[in-house]
Amino acid sequence: MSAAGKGLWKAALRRSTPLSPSCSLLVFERPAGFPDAAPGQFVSVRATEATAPLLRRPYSIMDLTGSSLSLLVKAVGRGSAALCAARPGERFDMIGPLGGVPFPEPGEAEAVFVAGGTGLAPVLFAARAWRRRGVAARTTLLCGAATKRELLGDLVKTAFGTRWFATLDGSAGFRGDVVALCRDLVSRGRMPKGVLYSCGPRGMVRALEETTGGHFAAHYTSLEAIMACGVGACRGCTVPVRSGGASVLKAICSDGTVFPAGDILWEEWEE
Amino acid sequence: MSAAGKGLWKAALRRSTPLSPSCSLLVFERPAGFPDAAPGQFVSVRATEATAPLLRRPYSIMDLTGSSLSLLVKAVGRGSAALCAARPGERFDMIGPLGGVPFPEPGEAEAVFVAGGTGLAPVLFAARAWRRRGVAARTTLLCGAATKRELLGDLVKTAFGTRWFATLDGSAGFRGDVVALCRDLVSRGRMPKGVLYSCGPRGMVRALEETTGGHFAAHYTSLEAIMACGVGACRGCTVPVRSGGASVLKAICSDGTVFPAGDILWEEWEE
Amino acid sequence: MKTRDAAFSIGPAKFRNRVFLASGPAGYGTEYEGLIDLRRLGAVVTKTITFHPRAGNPGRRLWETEAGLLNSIGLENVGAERFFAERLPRLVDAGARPVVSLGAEDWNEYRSLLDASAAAGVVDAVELNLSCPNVDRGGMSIGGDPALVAKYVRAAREALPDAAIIAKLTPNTGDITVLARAAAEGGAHAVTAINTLLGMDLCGAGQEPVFRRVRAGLSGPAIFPVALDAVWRIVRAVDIPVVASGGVSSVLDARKFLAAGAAAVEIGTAIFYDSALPERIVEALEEECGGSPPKTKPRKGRKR
Amino acid sequence: MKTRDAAFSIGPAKFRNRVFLASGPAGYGTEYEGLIDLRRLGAVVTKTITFHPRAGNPGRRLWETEAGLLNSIGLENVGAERFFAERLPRLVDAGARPVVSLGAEDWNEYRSLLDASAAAGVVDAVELNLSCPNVDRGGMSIGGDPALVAKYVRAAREALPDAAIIAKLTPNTGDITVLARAAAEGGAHAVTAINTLLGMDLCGAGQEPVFRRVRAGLSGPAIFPVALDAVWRIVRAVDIPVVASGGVSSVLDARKFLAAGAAAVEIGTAIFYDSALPERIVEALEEECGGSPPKTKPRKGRKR
Ligand SMILES: Cc1cc2nc3c(=O)[nH]c(=O)nc-3n(C[C@H](O)[C@H](O)[C@H](O)COP(=O)(O)OP(=O)(O)OC[C@H]3O[C@@H](n4cnc5c(N)ncnc54)[C@H](O)[C@@H]3O)c2cc1C
Ligand SMILES: Cc1cc2nc3c(=O)[nH]c(=O)nc-3n(C[C@H](O)[C@H](O)[C@H](O)COP(=O)(O)OP(=O)(O)OC[C@H]3O[C@@H](n4cnc5c(N)ncnc54)[C@H](O)[C@@H]3O)c2cc1C
Ligand SMILES: Cc1cc2nc3c(=O)[nH]c(=O)nc-3n(C[C@H](O)[C@H](O)[C@H](O)COP(=O)(O)O)c2cc1C
Ligand SMILES: Cc1cc2nc3c(=O)[nH]c(=O)nc-3n(C[C@H](O)[C@H](O)[C@H](O)COP(=O)(O)O)c2cc1C
Ligand code: FES
Ligand code: FES
Repeated sequence: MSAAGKGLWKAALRRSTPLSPSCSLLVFERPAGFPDAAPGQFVSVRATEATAPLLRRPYSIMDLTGSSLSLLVKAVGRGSAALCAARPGERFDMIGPLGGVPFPEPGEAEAVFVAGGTGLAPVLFAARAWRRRGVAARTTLLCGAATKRELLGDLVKTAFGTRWFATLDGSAGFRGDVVALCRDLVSRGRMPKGVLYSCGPRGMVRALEETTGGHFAAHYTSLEAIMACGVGACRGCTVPVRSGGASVLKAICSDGTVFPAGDILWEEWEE
Repeated sequence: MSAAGKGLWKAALRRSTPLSPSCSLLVFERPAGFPDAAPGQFVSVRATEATAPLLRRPYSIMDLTGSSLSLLVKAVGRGSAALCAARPGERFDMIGPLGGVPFPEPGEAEAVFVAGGTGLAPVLFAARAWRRRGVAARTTLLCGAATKRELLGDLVKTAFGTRWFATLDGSAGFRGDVVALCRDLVSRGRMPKGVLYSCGPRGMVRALEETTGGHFAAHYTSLEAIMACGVGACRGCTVPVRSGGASVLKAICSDGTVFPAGDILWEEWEE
Repeated sequence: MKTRDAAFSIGPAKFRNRVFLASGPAGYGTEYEGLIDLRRLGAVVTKTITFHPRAGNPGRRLWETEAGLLNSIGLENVGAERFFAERLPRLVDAGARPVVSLGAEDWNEYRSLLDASAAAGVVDAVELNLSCPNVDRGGMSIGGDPALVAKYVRAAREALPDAAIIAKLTPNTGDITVLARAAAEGGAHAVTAINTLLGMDLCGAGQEPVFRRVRAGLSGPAIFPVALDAVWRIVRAVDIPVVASGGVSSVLDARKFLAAGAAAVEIGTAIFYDSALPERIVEALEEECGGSPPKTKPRKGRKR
Repeated sequence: MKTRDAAFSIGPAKFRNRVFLASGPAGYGTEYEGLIDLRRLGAVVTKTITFHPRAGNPGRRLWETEAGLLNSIGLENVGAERFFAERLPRLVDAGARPVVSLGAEDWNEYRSLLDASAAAGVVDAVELNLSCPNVDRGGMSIGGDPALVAKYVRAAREALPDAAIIAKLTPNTGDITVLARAAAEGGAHAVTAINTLLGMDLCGAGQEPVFRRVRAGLSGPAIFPVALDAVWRIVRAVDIPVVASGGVSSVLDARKFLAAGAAAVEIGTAIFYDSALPERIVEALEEECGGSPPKTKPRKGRKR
């Protein structure tokens, strides 16, 4: 799938809902003409008109309906803080939908989603979009956060068949990270063998692939990196992946964001 | 008078009142410990926490009571626009009171004030402060703006004995600028011979001095320039003034803001 | 109020107008389909190509600074063969007017690249990237030496006798006008100023260098005053046109470069956050004076 | 958690801590009474003085750019006589630890200034401003030539044998480590890097240069990556301490300079908008490790 159809938009914020101490759900009016998008695609938003922060900020599409475009934004720095502080009615300049390779559909297999933090956004979009289209009848979500307060439990109430939670401090669900939870479920025989879809911090995805990748029919992950252009031009967001016998640098923004987790050359991929 | 007593403050905005399409009256809580100030002194406000605009923005004190500090801010660029858009409760970092030489009191003479645009701020402070202290029994204000809508008539209703207005388009008062108005009043014998206090654009003050300076016992003007330190350290805000026979560079922020208008070497002073 | 035509020439090459996309941020141009109408622009300077394909630098490649961007891409590119076979035709098909940016690690690679460019038969304007800070050899080491600048330019003139040869200069030098003069003496039809400034940053708990190569290239609004100074002085030092690059982030910035005497303005980093800017500048210039720079003569200073 | 003393030395001079005010923005120091507690700082580097008083440049002197500040003050100063008679004593009375910045247009003026400094009898640390971009002679032209840098440093060592001699270097050169090496060879106890970058701007309807001298010096957050790069490389090129200057606008920036290997950090432009920053940095460093830089050894790159 190509990124054809991407454009430059002004999107008005319809509502902003704090979901946790650091995360907000931002629902924008879907701009007239904004194309349909697939799970794993993203938009890149200009958080302020100022020159610092300078670049747009990329956010996975968490949902796209006929009238709305939803993002899940965690305030980690100036750009995301500005977005989280925005008030309804404010209009943001964004480009999208970006991303050349979305999550492939699971076909007949069960879809297992593993999300760390705001990695929930593309995963939630996949579950919702596929349910709407009648694919992925059976879905399992593993969702992790540092603490119960950070866990976005309310957001995932309806979209998944089975839900497992993990918190680092054990304040809700499994005590540990989402990788340990996954390992635990696999070892206890409670994990279906379907297709794994993941999104989260690099270390999480790598550990997930290395410790439980073999259990699944396939493991697709949506990657993140600091981005400038978002369209494959600047070559700023590359990840080394196996291609044939060789190591090839792919642009996460346009050759991804989704890659088979087994193809990623983690050792070579430094932060 | 020295700038002793200046300090760094956090001042909370109490209310912001738009007075004209571009001007707002900003009333801050007077920070605890903020020293008394004299007309012509100013504060320098950090308009945003961002690095662009980088510098503080200097504003003449328009009034200072036991509990409040008022500024008259015209939105001309990023800094002033941010100040005018601020909401009650927001706290601003400011230094002050700055300025080593305020308007000298008129003694027995009548005080004639000429203000262009936001040059009204120090002039209004002088009229109010002196009235409160029982000096300057007789005051005249000449106040000019581009149009009637820009004229801050409501603000000056009470502080002055006599008031004259000028607008460039003639939509209120005298048609023309405040210098032409002053010349007109002088030529028609309707201008008292007291001490002239002015503040406004450079061209205005210069023309005022050159065309009507001779009429007055003295002419003091509060000057403006782009400033960095505001305390006389960086030497960024100098104005050439006559001192004895020589031309000397004075720092507007610390050797002023008030200078005898007749001492200023306008030819040498480029913008 | 289109008073005269926006079109102009650099050497033998004609351009629709004076607004170019800078080499690098624009990639091979067509990536911006849907965001930038390339047909509206004076030129698209393509990502610097080398004779052999290059993978670019490992590790992090982008980092924001205050009003600036550090990059350490390291000239990742598809190489001359694929560029001329696939990318350039696609760009031309999209209606863009290309300027081909050429780079090399050493003299031999450079000669091969010039030969390949000549063989491609379609190159009528090149920008010689003598100034990339992000590769080990070549780039900066060539670009900082006036004699080498002249030599590289001369070779390009010979290999591509019908093409406009534009030499892109580095600001990481004591006096950039020395390099501009060398380029002019080598026969350049124009110079581009400036490429990125050298800079670096640290990050993380361990305060490690952000980039594996430590140093990277600084672009964006932060460097605009430095670029304007370079353009102003080069315009007053040489008789060939100057293409301005560095920190343009508004129509006003573009106007300043033209007022300083630049023949054209390149937009780089700004397209990342304001992809509509190049077309806004085109429109603003068209409204004014057909995109031609003001007619004031270059002067040495403000008052004489 | 004060683990060890913040105090350190440069040559014969001792400093309370590693946070200095940069020359220029700080004036003669005492102007900041009520805003900055000078007694808390490692040093106040005073506004560069020349032997004769200087009026500085006519016309506009300050101009903001994106995250930066252009200045064309032109070394306005009261001259050596009044400085040593009035300003320096006042600064010492205020409890500050001065470093005296010296500048000159030519060799003769420089010799006179060194003699006056020696005669004053109180100068135990000087910073040689070999790099001011805002004067016609001297400054940059001296500072860009390694041989002159060494010569000027040597003369200062001889004239002020008991004082710490710190040479302040210009970034407007191809390779600043060449200048640093020259300073070290001349006997400098330390170097300061960097002074302002050269830049300019245009303004007004006529797009006239903002400054009469057209070029001015760029400071502020915009130049931080360039300064950090200079400091990083000089630390790895010479064995004498490096005092960092350029764009510090946060505690984190100061930490980065120290992590890069700087012995001390100067705060310049930031005191204009955040006068509490120098003391915040002092406190932050005290809390951590007594203000000493991290103990990591300088390395060439990130990974070896
Ligand atoms: C394709 C894609 C999809 C994303 N989807 C989401 C999402 O749905 N929800 C969400 O909250 N965030 C998402 N992110 C991450 C988000 O873009 C960053 O958190 C944001 O740009 C940070 O901007 P800031 O100005 O707040 O922080 P900054 O001050 O710029 O940075 C804060 C910290 O985050 C790091 N950082 C900044 N940008 C990135 C990045 N793109 N990747 C990794 N680290 C970064 C910085 O190095 C720094 O350590 C996504 C990123 C990508 C590339
Ligand atoms: C002592 C003093 C007292 C002042 N009192 C008032 C006041 O009471 N009310 C008020 O509205 N303004 C006052 N000003 C002017 C005010 O400081 C500027 O309008 C403000 O700094 C502009 O900031 P900005 O970011 O909005 O505009 P910018 O975008 O920085 O500038 C907009 C335009 O104004 C010019 N400019 C910026 N700062 C100054 C300055 N200080 N002097 C002259 N021109 C400048 C710029 O060159 C530019 O052309 C005063 C200035 C000084 C020095
Ligand atoms: C990500 C990136 C990649 C770049 N790649 C190149 C390049 O391949 N060749 C080149 O000549 N310049 C390259 N540059 C420099 C730009 O063309 C431009 O000269 C510089 O960024 C300054 O302009 P700007 O501030 O408008 O970006 C690159 C710049 C960036 C930001
Ligand atoms: C207004 C101003 C005046 C300056 N005057 C001097 C000076 O007299 N001598 C000097 O060595 N540096 C001078 N500098 C340079 C600063 O000391 C400092 O090296 C430079 O500004 C970079 O640091 P910063 O970004 O922290 O300001 C001046 C800088 C500014 C902004
Ligand atoms: S962000 Fe430019 S190639 Fe991906
Ligand atoms: S603003 Fe620094 S001396 Fe006046």
